[in-house]
Amino acid sequence: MGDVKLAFVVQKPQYKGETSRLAITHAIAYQTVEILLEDGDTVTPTLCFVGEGVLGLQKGQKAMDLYEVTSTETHLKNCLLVDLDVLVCKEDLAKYGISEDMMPDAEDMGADKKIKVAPFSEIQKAMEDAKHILFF
Amino acid sequence: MGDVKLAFVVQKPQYKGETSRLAITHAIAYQTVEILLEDGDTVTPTLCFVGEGVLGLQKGQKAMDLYEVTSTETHLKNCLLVDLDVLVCKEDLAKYGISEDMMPDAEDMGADKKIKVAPFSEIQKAMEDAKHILFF
Amino acid sequence: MKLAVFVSDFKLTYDTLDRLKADKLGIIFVANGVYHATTKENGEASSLLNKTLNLYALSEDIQTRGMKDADVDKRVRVVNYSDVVDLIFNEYDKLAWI
Amino acid sequence: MKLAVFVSDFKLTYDTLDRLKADKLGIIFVANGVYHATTKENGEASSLLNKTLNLYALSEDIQTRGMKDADVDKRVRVVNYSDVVDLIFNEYDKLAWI
Amino acid sequence: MATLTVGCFPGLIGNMSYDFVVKLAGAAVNKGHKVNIWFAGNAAGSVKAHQKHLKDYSTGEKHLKALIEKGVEICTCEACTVARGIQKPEGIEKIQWNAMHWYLAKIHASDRVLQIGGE
Amino acid sequence: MATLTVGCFPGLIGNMSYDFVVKLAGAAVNKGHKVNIWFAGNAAGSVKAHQKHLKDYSTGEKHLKALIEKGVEICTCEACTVARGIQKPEGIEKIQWNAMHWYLAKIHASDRVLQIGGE
Repeated sequence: MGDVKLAFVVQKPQYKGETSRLAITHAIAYQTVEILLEDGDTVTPTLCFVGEGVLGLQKGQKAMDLYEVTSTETHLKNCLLVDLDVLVCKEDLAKYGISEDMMPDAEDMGADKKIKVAPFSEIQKAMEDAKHILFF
Repeated sequence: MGDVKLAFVVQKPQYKGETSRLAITHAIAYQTVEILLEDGDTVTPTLCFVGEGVLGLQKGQKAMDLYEVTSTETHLKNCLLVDLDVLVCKEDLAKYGISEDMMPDAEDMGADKKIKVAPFSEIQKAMEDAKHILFF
Repeated sequence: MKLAVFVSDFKLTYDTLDRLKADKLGIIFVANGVYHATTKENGEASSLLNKTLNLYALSEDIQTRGMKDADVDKRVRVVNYSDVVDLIFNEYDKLAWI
Repeated sequence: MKLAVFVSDFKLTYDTLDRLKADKLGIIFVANGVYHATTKENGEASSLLNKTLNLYALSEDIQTRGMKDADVDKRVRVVNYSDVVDLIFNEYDKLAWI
Repeated sequence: MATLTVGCFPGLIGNMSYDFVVKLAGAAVNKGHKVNIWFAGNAAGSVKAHQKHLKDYSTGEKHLKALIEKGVEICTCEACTVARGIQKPEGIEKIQWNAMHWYLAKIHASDRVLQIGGE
Repeated sequence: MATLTVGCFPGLIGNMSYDFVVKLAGAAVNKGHKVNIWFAGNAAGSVKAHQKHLKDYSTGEKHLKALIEKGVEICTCEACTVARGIQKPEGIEKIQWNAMHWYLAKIHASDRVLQIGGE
């Protein structure tokens, strides 16, 4: 079957329910799925944030200090480290006044990959290109 | 301390989360609380439904037949049987086109008490008269 | 793509569905989503009923809430779980639950 | 009555707060409710900030989300858990969480 | 005959989404399809054995057992489950425990995927 | 010194409302107040002992034990808990199990009540 492309679309905000956080950790799991697949088979998620899903992506999160729980920021950095494509909806960031430089990167951990601010049309395209769509 | 009046205000719809259903069962528990209180002490909840909370109050619910779970209708009837005051917001019923005769009574079980359709102002009054307000 | 979207709530805080495009879009109302098919708000039917001609509502979830198939807007086809399985496999190729 | 309302979400599907009246109304933004105090939508601050002069936002929940106390609208007082306890017992007599 | 994989995150009780998953899986299996179910989030709490079926509450156990008998594969997110204090010996028999990649692997071989986010 | 009773319905993990309850109770007790906590709904699942504290997940157990040491009374809705397959011997020690009227009785003797509905 070769590669199967997936679009993970996160529309619920972080720190409300578990869903939007689990979207990220499930996407990261693509890295270890090969142990359960035939040789040559892969799964490639594209992680997209839209609507209220773009909230909770800002850097400087003190979740571990204050609540002893891994921050979304840390999870996002891990995504970049394992080379996942992360798209954040440009229109929705503008709507909430969140600029690109307010979001984290993982340069300090050696990741080249960066969060990509993308128009909704590009997220729509990711959904069209994917075999399956998963809404979180 | 004598009687303590409570306003239970249900704003979440039935059959979505557990909260709006637990509001009803917690209100019914007023009937047995005396075993934990001093003689002469009582708790009197008024159960109020507002906003989306007025959804899911219609009669003829097949929850037990179809999903093997007690319907909200049955819980409401139990409220009337134990003589609880149940207020349903008139404006919100009108908003959703739900008429008074679409709601259950418990006449067949021998209850005189009926659901009372009340303007929001009466629900506001119940909150003012209560010592504590509980939102569900 | 042929996309079936399951709508499981009445009041939505998402506008994703407004922006989604599909060659064939289906909306399947389930759980409290069935109120979109049965209930008007201030006399107006849900705007979701204008999104597509392919509208479905789950009979079991309508009846659970004390409503009848006859209460459903004429534009919406009442289906049961078995029908939903056929829709999933025969009519659409991607699914979303919002 | 002196009523303190805890607002724990950003997008609300309830209009209860719009209709509630109190002699003294306080709004305490907690959890994702803090976005009402920090975030504008299309350039507009949350309408809840016009409901009362007694507005509070929980510092721990602002910082958890990567924002700073300085990001908070000037009308809102930043408080911590200890302050919330004092508000509950000293400033208000009834509480609601929506 | 085709394969449907369902990701179910909502809790067992109150939210009727869990009941939907159980019913949908049953209907699909009865039509000869293959079904996989992945539990994470609050749904992971539902693999605890010995659920008492009180009428006021939805129950999972008896339905999950029946689905497994019909060939449905069910797996719970191990991390989500142990974080809730539930260990594998306390779980319902024949439900699998694995990491999140189990779900992705099942998706790889599926014709349809329905991801149901939680509360 | 006054008494606060908190009704907590949301689940342990994900929804930060549960964490709020734990922190608020701690802050109130540290100021010399009496606190009672009632768990129902998904929160009832959080009285299971032996929760593994993975960093990705909130945990209740150690915080609840610390609160109990400080005199906080915590009680879980027995029906909500057994419906989730958790029996009393599996629960965290010193957490009480009772019917919903426990909550109403505590409310009767309270100066303030904060009811936090669930998901």
